[in-house]
This record gives sequence, structure tokens and C-alpha cells, in this order.
Amino acid sequence: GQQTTIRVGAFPNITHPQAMIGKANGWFEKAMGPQVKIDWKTFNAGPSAIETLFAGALDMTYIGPNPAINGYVRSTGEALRTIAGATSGGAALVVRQDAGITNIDDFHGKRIASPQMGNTQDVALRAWLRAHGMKTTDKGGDVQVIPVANPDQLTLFLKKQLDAAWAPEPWASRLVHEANGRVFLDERSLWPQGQFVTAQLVVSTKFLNEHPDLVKTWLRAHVELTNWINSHLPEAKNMLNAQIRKETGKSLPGEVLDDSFGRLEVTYDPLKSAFLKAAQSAFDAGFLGRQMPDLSSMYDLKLLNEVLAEKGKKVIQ
Amino acid sequence: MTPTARNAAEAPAGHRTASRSGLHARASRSLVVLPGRAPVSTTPKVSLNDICLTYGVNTKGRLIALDHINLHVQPGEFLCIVGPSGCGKSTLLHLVAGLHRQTTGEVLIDGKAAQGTGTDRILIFQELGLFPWLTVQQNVEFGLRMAGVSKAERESKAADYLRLVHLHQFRDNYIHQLSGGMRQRVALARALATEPDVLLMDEPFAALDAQTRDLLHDELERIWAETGRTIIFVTHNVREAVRLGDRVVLLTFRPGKVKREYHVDLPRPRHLEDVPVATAAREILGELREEINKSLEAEYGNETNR
Amino acid sequence: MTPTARNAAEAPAGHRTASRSGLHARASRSLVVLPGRAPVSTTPKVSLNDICLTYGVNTKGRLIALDHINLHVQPGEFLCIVGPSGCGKSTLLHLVAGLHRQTTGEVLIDGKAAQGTGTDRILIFQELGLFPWLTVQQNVEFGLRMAGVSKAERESKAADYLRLVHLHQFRDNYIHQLSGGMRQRVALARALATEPDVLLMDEPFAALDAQTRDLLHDELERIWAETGRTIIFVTHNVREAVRLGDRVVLLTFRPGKVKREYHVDLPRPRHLEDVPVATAAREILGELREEINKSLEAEYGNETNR
Amino acid sequence: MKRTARYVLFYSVLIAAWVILAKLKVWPPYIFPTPWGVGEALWAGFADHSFWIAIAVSMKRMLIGYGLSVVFGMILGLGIANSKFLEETVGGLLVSLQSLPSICWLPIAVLWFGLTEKAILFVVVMGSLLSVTISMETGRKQLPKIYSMAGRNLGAGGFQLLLHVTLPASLPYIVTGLKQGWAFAWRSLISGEMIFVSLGLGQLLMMGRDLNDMSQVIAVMILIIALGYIVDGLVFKTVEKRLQERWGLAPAS
Amino acid sequence: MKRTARYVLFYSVLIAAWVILAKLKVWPPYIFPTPWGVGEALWAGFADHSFWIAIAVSMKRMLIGYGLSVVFGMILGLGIANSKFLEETVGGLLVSLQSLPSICWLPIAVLWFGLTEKAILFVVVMGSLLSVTISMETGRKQLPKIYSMAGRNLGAGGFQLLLHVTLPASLPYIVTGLKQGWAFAWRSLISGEMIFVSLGLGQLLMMGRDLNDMSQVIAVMILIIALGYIVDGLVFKTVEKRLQERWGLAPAS
Ligand SMILES: Nc1ncnc2c1ncn2[C@@H]1O[C@H](COP(=O)(O)OP(=O)(O)OP(=O)(O)O)[C@@H](O)[C@H]1O
Ligand SMILES: Nc1ncnc2c1ncn2[C@@H]1O[C@H](COP(=O)(O)OP(=O)(O)OP(=O)(O)O)[C@@H](O)[C@H]1O
Ligand SMILES: [Mg+2]
Ligand SMILES: [Mg+2]
Repeated sequence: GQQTTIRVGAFPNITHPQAMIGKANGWFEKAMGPQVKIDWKTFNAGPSAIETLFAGALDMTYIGPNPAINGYVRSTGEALRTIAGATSGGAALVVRQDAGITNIDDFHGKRIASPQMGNTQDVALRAWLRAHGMKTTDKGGDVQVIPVANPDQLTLFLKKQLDAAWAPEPWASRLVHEANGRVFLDERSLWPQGQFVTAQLVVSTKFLNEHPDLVKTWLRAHVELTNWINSHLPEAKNMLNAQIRKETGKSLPGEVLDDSFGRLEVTYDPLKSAFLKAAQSAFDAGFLGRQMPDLSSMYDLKLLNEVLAEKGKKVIQ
Repeated sequence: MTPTARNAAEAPAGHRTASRSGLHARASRSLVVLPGRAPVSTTPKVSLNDICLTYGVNTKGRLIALDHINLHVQPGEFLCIVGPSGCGKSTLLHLVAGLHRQTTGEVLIDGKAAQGTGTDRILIFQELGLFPWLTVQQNVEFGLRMAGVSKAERESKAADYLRLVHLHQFRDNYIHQLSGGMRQRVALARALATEPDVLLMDEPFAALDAQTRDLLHDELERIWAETGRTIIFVTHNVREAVRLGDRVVLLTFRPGKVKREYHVDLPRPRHLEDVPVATAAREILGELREEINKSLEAEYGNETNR
Repeated sequence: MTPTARNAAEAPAGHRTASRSGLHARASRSLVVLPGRAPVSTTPKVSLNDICLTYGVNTKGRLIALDHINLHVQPGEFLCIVGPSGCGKSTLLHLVAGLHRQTTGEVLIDGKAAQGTGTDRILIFQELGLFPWLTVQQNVEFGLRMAGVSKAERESKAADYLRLVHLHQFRDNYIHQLSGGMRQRVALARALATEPDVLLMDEPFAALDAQTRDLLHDELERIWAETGRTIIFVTHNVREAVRLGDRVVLLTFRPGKVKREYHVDLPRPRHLEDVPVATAAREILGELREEINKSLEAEYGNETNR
Repeated sequence: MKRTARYVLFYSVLIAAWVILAKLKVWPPYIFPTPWGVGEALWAGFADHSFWIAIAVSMKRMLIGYGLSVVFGMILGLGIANSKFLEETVGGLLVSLQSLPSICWLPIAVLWFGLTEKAILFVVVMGSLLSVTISMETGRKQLPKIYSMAGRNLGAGGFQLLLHVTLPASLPYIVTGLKQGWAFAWRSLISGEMIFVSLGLGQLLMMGRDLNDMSQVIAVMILIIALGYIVDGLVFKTVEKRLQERWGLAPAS
Repeated sequence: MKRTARYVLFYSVLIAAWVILAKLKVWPPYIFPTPWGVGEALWAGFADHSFWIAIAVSMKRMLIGYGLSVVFGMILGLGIANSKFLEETVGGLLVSLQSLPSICWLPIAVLWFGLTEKAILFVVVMGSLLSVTISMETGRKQLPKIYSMAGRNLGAGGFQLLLHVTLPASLPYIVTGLKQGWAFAWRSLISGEMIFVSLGLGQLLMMGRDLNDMSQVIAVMILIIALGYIVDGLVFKTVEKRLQERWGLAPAS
């Protein structure tokens, strides 16, 4: 038999639990069989994963929705497909305890951080502010939105240079535990069923066309692993933390891990409608160009639905 | 001043007038070689035909360094060039060495137009141009190394020439560890070691004490006599020129033209302190002095207040 | 060889013997000043007391450059130092200028230990040390600028000294645009312009033609006589030393010791070509030659095969 | 004339090669953008003024940050070259400190200066300062002895020696240091502008990369190259040329 | 003896200042780590071998990438200095190309080499190559004419002149270039190691920063500094010292 190599990307991050735990206990290796060699690639940031996928050096990756959209739009729909979800939730608006913010009106004149201009949290923050009748400074208002990297948010909280931050996990929890923060709003409360995309599984179109069987096998394992995680939460959390420690040299403190995971949901559902809604908000905020890109064919859920059907689970639209 | 310095127009070519000072002078541009020394038919080793060279100086304009120079050096000739400071002696040697381009005119080596530098013409620079990153011995070996001479031969030659200039003990020193005179001797050894057809020497003994200079005069003359090399030797010491040269060319102040040439007919070996050498030198010096005075007057005339 | 070169032990201090050559020689280490020229009680301008200086050469060991030098220079004296190439003349000047530290012994200026460099002692380097980033004029003005002299005064002084060395026309040139002799004259002008008490000159005329050198000899003598400066003048030209100096010190080969001193009693103005100057020079030269020959023998003796 | 012809030739060949590669579609345009795609990005950027603003903002930061680096770098370099103590302590660390990537300075910049221009300038200065220092120090160390001897001999001491002898004599080295420092400063600026959204070219570059928009990345690269080219031509080339003229150094043969 | 004493003194004072600042708790330890925190991070890193591995991996990349840069940088630099065409085309762009941050090379590296060691090496080379080139070119341009004249006069032409005259004569400049190149190479390596997680020190640094783990950041900084210090001492200082001895250049007074 001829051996195939499948190159899979992931981040050493709690939002990629399937990848981390799968790596730790060899779940995928077992599922794919001896003929398939899994070549795990670890990335630090979405853009480089997309770049690598573009360059044909990566077949499949766990990734956030933002880089996925960018990759899809940049390649005019050619390069990649979303084939399953991974995680949902896991973002919150955290305010500094001593910033004097108790209700929405207190945000006037405050400085709020988002991780990066135009990313999921940034878009959510702007949409939320707009929905509550508040204008950002760049639109002539008095709320200052400052895109600044997550690690710096922590420092700036401590320096009292930021009043609030819309942050993903584990940063939201770290702001609470290490920088005197308080969760003002859990982003889940803004979404139907509290679900919105945090990470998903993306495959390169070329690989999908050439090896649908492999992709399907992977999806099967992915779904099974997702279920396993949800049914063995404490064990899974420890495994996840151990794997993160292995790859980054640092594990998360217990309370941060618990808090973060509490706001996070592990799911194979790609949450297409929430995703499209978020994309629409991004476009409204002016981040997706002059014309709303057609994201409808970004999803290829045929294989996922076949797997779900096999397992007698509800098929996703 | 004896009347031996005459125009060539007056003195028929090839005709020699014996003179008290042993000098035969010819005005510039009439380069007839004396019969018996080197026949007229021989292709000159080095020919400068109507050479002009100007330097661009800042934005102020141009400086004429060499002005219509005609000079022919026979194979095996020992030619000395004297002239006041800044008259273009070094420039002329650089030209022959192929390190500068003339503005007009042509430089011929063995009758063929010179193409850049060549190992047949080695120059001892006035600024020496020793390589600080090499030891004394490596400096002397440099030319041989470039020519692909084997290590053993290089070493033995370098040793010979270093002994010649009395620096064999200092072979492992770096250049900055030598005194001024020692550096000059290293440059001499470096040039001699390559054993070129034409040796271009730019005041090679200027920094040496009288005794060392005397010794090196003898050695240079011996080497010249034994190997039949052509030597063009620039010096500001007229007596040294008479001591060494078959012919002494006197350049004018600025721009450098050939003012006059003298054939030195004194028998060899000569010595610096010889009375005929001194007498001949005094004659040339007189001419030179006249020349410089004229030029100095011109220079001071240019300035308003003193 | 006349018998005027005698050991001080034989010649009682202060006793002068008239001699045909106008020279009075004293062996080293007996520096009695002749009465009538400068009284013994005067504090010497420059005193070198029992100076030794060794250089570390690579890892091979040390080279003794100066060996127990005792030398006292009276205020207003014109002292010439001659010696074979590499004997330590430049080193000695550097020492007086405060640019080197002696290994043992002490350097006194006006009876006080010298502390590094000082504008009272200006050196003309053998390597010139002109600044390539400055024009000729700026080079000459440099010392004055450091001393805080006003622009107008600087310019007028620079112009004076540049005229003195016949380079006023070249004042806006950069150094690399000058010939070797012209550079040397710039260095001379630069040192003279600062008008120091003690002028240390390291072969300042080595690259000059005879005529220019003669003119500058006259000018230097005039300046010296008019201003009463102390001058220590290194040269390898013995005749030049006799032409200029009140006293000529002869250093030995290596290590540099004071071999002998000569008081030059010839009346001024003197000229290089004067017969007494030549005679005196020949006398010193004889002594020098002896010295060098001895050393050369020693050098060749060191080597096995030649 | 010939020079211009060569320029034109060189850049035409470059662009032609690019066009051909793009036409051949060896790589998809989303990773190997076409010249017209980049041209469009440039056009759009200038049309909506975002490139103008970015250039102005970044150049201002460069000039201030780089200027500070040059001044302090020279002072530090001379200090190190002249003081045994500094030489043995800081001096030995120079190369290693200079190797620290800007990312190391980001947290400190944020900590000390918060989200201000100063934080960005700090990163720029930390990135390029030591480059000038290194060259200054090497220049000072590789100085031929004769210059400082002549300077001291003529009465220049301490600060005067520095200003009138050491500095001009080290100028050839300083020029290299300034060039390298300029490059370091740009690179650090790009990092510094990553701290927060601050309009500059670094921001545009980051955005391009975050959005996987290669046309934008290349458009910004072209801007950086063009700015560097202008500064090089106006400043460094001029200094070098004057140096060569004055010192009589070898021109490019 | 005195030297050692000074070293000890200097570093003691540094550490003491750090201890005092940490004890005073001006800033919380998350952002201003304590010496013992960093010490612990170092200890832990070495104990679980991750630092050893990172050092080995990164140093290997540095040596290969930097080595390539030095060789090709010199060749390119000499080429530019000797060819009017290269000088006018590439030469004018050198400083600007060197200003491009490594981030610009990442996509190309991935495109050409995929996720391999080669991609990282490419980034390192692109980051430091031109630094050596710039110095080489400046060195060649600032060469006193007399050396090449003397070399040519003695029969060295073309490649020989290059090898035996131009190169050694430009050595003082090349040393600066090598130093700067080393710094550039480190910085680029850190960027290169950001492409994908690849064990090196850059990775550790990135992780430290991403987790806002200042102890880790500073521990890695200390490692980079230490490595640079060793290389500087072993290579650059030695070359400089030999240069000074041979050429008779001014030692640090
Ligand atoms: N690179 C240059 N640029 C401009 N002028 C120059 C340059 N080199 C030499 N000159 C000028 O050319 C003239 C001749 O110079 P050259 O060096 O040939 O004189 P020289 O006869 O060797 O004098 P010296 O006996 O002093 O060495 C001088 O006036 C000098 O100023
Ligand atoms: N930096 C140095 N390192 C080692 N040795 C040196 C150094 N400088 C000079 N010397 C040695 O010291 C001795 C004296 O040198 P110095 O330059 O004083 O001689 P000098 O009398 O001026 O000779 P010259 O007439 O040739 O200029 C020489 O043998 C020289 O090799
Ligand atoms: Mg000359
Ligand atoms: Mg000397």
C-alpha cells in the first residue's frame, strides 16, 4: 500500500480542542489507519495558516472564521471550503473593575480594546455599540475603539489605559483573573442559542476534490472526538492543557482554564447562519470591501452530513 | 655655468661634445640617442608621444599636470627624472605604469600601445602602498604570489631581497611596526622581487639615511647592470640622478614639460661624493633653480598682498 | 678623519677646541653646554633623562627602540638628530610630543614632567598625518581653530604660512589632490601656523626638491632666529643637519643610543653648498658610516646563509 | 543618457518578467499577485488618501525615531569607544542587544508609554540605535592612529578631538552604520506600528497580511522601497560621493 | 583581575537594580517580572530540555542562514561595487530592500519552500544578506585608491585583486557588516520561526509574548543575549583584535 500524507494545521490554543486532544491521544491516527500519515503543523496566527494553504503546503486546518473568510474572499472562492465547526462562544466584553462602568451608558468617553481591526471581536464590538446608539470616535462619536493585541490589553488594563476590552478566551478570563477585570457581557447572550463561530475546520478545495474519502474519515473522527470531549469534559480539559503545555511550554492556570471553557462550546456544527450574520456585520462596518462577497458556497457540508446521517444524527442545513 | 646645455637645434644629432662636467644636454623634443649606447633603430622600451594630462580640481577648473611630453626610453636605459615639487613626476610614472589615463597622446611599451597595468612595469609608489594586512615578507612575496610562483621560490626570493634592503630580521613584522625608512625599503624589495622589465621608481630613497642610500645605490646599479632592466627613476636629488642615470630629464614647474635632457657620460661605478658627479649635478641644479625661480615669481605675481 | 670627535672624558667640560670643520664633538652622556651659547644654569627646555623605550613586536618578543637616552635641549636651541634608518629618531620625537610613553626614565619640559601632549610642542609627523576631510587651508588652520583663534586671524595666518610654503594657490584642494612634496609642505605650514615654543620636525623636507628645500631652510632659520623657538629636527641628511643645527646628535643603530654630539660653530647664515658645511658633514658622515657598518655586520652575522 | 537607458531597461525587464509569470499563472493570483492587481491597489490607496496619510505618518515617525537613534547612537558609540568601563560592559553586549527582535521591546514600550506615539518611537529607537552605535564604535576602533595623534598634537583634546577628528575620520564607517540603522529603523517601525492601529505603513502592511491581501502587501513594499530609494539617493549617496571626492577614495571602477 | 572585577560589579549592579525594582512592586510581576521569576523560567526551560532544544535548533538555523548570507552577501557586494550596471540597478535599491521587514518575505518563503526548514532559512538569508552586501559595497567604495593601484601594479587582476587586495583591505568594513548581519539574522530568524511552530528560540519568544508571559520573554532574551555575547567574543572580537594588531589601528584608548 501507498501511504498518503495529510497535512493539518492547528493552533496551540483552547479554541482548538479537537486538534489538541486528537494530537495528544492519537485519535486521528487511529481513525485514519496506517496508510495515512498525519503531519501536524502548528501555527501561531491565522494569516500564516491561510498563506500556507494557498501555497499548497497545507491540506486542512482548524482556524478562526476571520482568516477563513479572508482566504475565501482573496482566492475568489477557489482555495478553501469550510467543512465543519469546531468551537463556539468564548468571547466577552470585560470591563476594568475601577473604570466605573455599570451600565451601557457609562461607555461614553471610554477606551475599549479589540484584538485586531476587523476581526470577529472588533466587528462584534462595533455592531454592539451601534446597536446601543453609541458612536465610535472614527464616526464622530465619543467611544474610542482601540485595536491592540491581546497580550498588550493585559498590560494596558493594569496601567489603567484601557477601560474595557472585547476579548476572546482565554484572554477574557485572564483579564478577569490577572488584571482586575469583570465580565460585563458574555457574547453568547447576543446570539440565538448562544452560538457563534469561534473555530472551524477548513480544507483546501484541491484536497477535498482529490481525497473526499480521507476528508470524510477525518470528519467522522472529528465528530466522534467532539462527542467524546463533551462527554468527558474534565478529562478532556486536562488533556488539552497538557498538550498546550507541551507545545508552548506553559499551561493555563486552573481558574482561567475553567472560566474559559465555561464560556466555550465544543461543536462540529459550523453555525452557518451565525457565521453569515457576523460576515454581514463585518461588511456593514466596512471590512469586507465595497461589495458584500458571496459566502454561500464557502460551506461544503455534504461529507459532514453523510457522516451525521451514518450516525443517525441531525443533518445540518 | 658651462655652456654645455645647448639646444638640440644647435647640436647635430649624434654629435657629442665632450664637456668638463660629463654632461650632454639636449633641449626637450629632440630625443636623439647617442650612438654607441643604443642604436637609433631600436624600438624604445617606453615611448611617451605628445602626452597631455589634466586633473579636474574640485569645481574650480582643471590643472594641467603634463603638457605635451615626448620621451623615449631605450631598453636597458637608466633614466632619471628631476623637477620641482608638484611638477608631475609621479603622474608621469603612474601613466607609464598604466594606473592613469593620459588626456591626449599615447603611451607605447615596446612600440605597442600600453593596455592598463602589466607586470612588465612595476612602480614603487611615492606613498609606498604597502599592504597593512600582510607581514613584511608577505608584502615582498605579493607580486610573486600573483604570478603563481611556488612557495619555496617565493620564500627564497623574498629572503634575498629582504637581505638586500637589510630587513630580513623584520620579515614577520607588520608594516605599522616599521620606521619610515624601513617601510620605504620594504616597498623597494617588493618591487625588485617581481623582477620586471621596466622598473618605475618614485623617490625610492627619500626617507633613507645617507649610508643606507649609498649601499642601495650600489645594489640597484649592480642589479641594473646584471639584468639589463630599464629603469625610470624619479628623484628630487639631482646628485642622485647624476650618480645613477644614463640620462637625466629635467621637467619644468607647472605644467610639467620636458625642459632639457642631459646625457651623463661619466664612467661607472660612480659615487655620490665624486667630484665629477657633484659638478654635473651643480650644473643641472643651476638650470633647475632658474626654472623654479621663474615659476615662483609667477606664483607670487598671482597673489596681491604678501 | 679629523681628530675633533673626542670623548668628553678627554675634553674637559666647557673647553672648546677650534677645529677645521667647525665641529665640537662630545661623547654621549656628557651634555655640557658650551659657555657663551647658553648658560649651564638655564633650565633646559626639553630634558630626556635616562629614557628607555621598548616596543612589543608580535609575540616574538620586544624591540628596544631607545636605550638610556640623555638629552637636554636649551631654550632657543636648534638641535638636529641624525642616525641610521630605524634607529628611533621618530620614536624620540613622539616621546617629546607626549604621544608615546617611555618605558623608563623621564621627559621634562621646562623642568617639569611632561603630561601628555601640549600645544607648546608641535610635531611634524614623518607620515604627515594630514586630515583628508579638510582642505589645505583648513588643515593649516586646524591648530589655530583648536586654540580658539578667531576666523579672521586664522585665515590671515594660514594665508601667510601657505605663501611661505608656496601653496597659497592650492588652499582649496583636498590632500589627495596634492603631490608628495606639496603634502609635506602643508604639514610644515600646519605646524608652523600654531607657533609653538618647541617645534619637533621629523624629516620635514625629505620629499622636496633641492631648490624648495633651500628656500625653506632659509625661512625656517629666519623664523627660528626671529622668534627664539626651540627646534628639534630629525633628518637623515647630515649636511642639512649641519646647515641648520646648533648641535647635531648622532644616534646609534639599534637600540638607539646617543653615540656622539657635535656643536656646530659655523657662522650663520650658512648654505648647504658651503664648503665648511660640506666638510663638517663629511666628518659626521664618516662616524655615522662606521656605526652603520658595525651594525650591518652584526645583522648579517645573525643570518646563516646568504 | 546611458544611465537612464539602463535604468529603464532594468525596470522594464523586471516588470516584464513579472507580467509573464503572472500571465502564465504558475501560481494563483491570490498568492502571486499580478502587476495590474498591485497597480490597482496602489491607485486605490492613493485615491482614498490612505497611502498619503500612511506615508506622512510613517515618515514622521522614521525621521524622529531615526534622528534620535543617530544622535544617541553616536554618543553611545563614542562613549563606548572611549571608556574602558563602558567598552567592557555595554560594549560586549552591543551585538547581542542589537539582535533582540523588536518583539521584545513591544511589551516594555506598552508598559512605559501606553498607547502613544512615544511607544512606537521607543521601538524604532531601540531597533536602530545600536546599529549606529556599533558602526560608530567600530569606526572609532579602526581609526588609523595617526589621525588622533595628529589631532592631539595640534591641541585638540576631549570633545574637540571627538568633533573635529574622530567623527570626520570615522565618517566612512558612520555612513555604513547610518544605512544599516535606516533599515533597522524601518523594520522596527513596522513592528512598532503593530502595537495599535496607528495609520502608518506598518499598519497597512499588517492589514494586508492579516487579510491575506498580497496585492496590498506588495503595494506597501513598493512604497517602502521607493521611500528608501529616495532617502538613499538624497542622503546616503550624497554623503558617500562627497566622501569619495574629498578623501580621494576609489570610485566604483 | 580588574577586568573581572568590573564585569562582576556591572552585572551585580544591574541585577541589584532589578531586584530592588521588583521588590518595590512598582509594576505587578505579570508585566515586570522578578529576577527569581525569570530564574525559575530559565531553570524550568533547561530542566525540561525545551531551552536546550530551542538553542540547538535556532543556532543551527543561524549558522546555516547567516553563513549563506555572508558568502552571498560578499559576492553580491563585490559584484555591485565592481559593475556599473549592478551598481546602478540593484545597488541603488540595497538600502530600501534591506528595510523591508521579514514579514514581506514570509509569503514568498512559504510559496517557494512550503513549511520546511528551507523557508525559515530563506527568511533569515533575505533578512541579513543585504546587510553584508551594504558593508561590502561601502568598504569597496571607501577603499583608499592606493591599495588597488598597488595590487594592480603588482600583477593582481580580476579575481586575484578581489581576493588578495579588495577583501582584506575592506576587512574593517566587513566586520561591521558581519556584526550588523548577525543582528539582522537573529531578528529575521525570530520572524521566520513565526511561520509555523518549529521549536526554535523565536518560537519560545513568540509564545511568551502571546501568553503575556514576561518571565519567559525575558528568559529567552537572556538566552539570545548570551548566545550573541559568546559569538561576539569568539568571532567578532577576535577578528577586530587581529585587525587592530596588524594594521596598527587605534585601540580603545
Ligand atoms: N588626484 C589629483 N587631483 C587633482 N590634482 C592632482 C591630483 N594628483 C596630482 N595632482 C596635481 O598634479 C600636479 C603634479 O602632481 P605629481 O604628484 O605628479 O607631482 P610630483 O612631480 O610627483 O611632485 P613631488 O615631487 O612633490 O612628489 C600637482 O600640482 C598636483 O597638485
Ligand atoms: N608600533 C611599533 N611596534 C613595534 N616596533 C616599532 C613600532 N614603531 C617603531 N618600531 C620600531 O622601532 C624602531 C625605531 O623606529 P623609528 O620610527 O623611531 O625609527 P626612525 O629612526 O624614525 O627611522 P627612519 O629614519 O627610518 O624613519 C624601528 O626598528 C621600528 O621597527
Ligand atoms: Mg611625486
Ligand atoms: Mg622616522
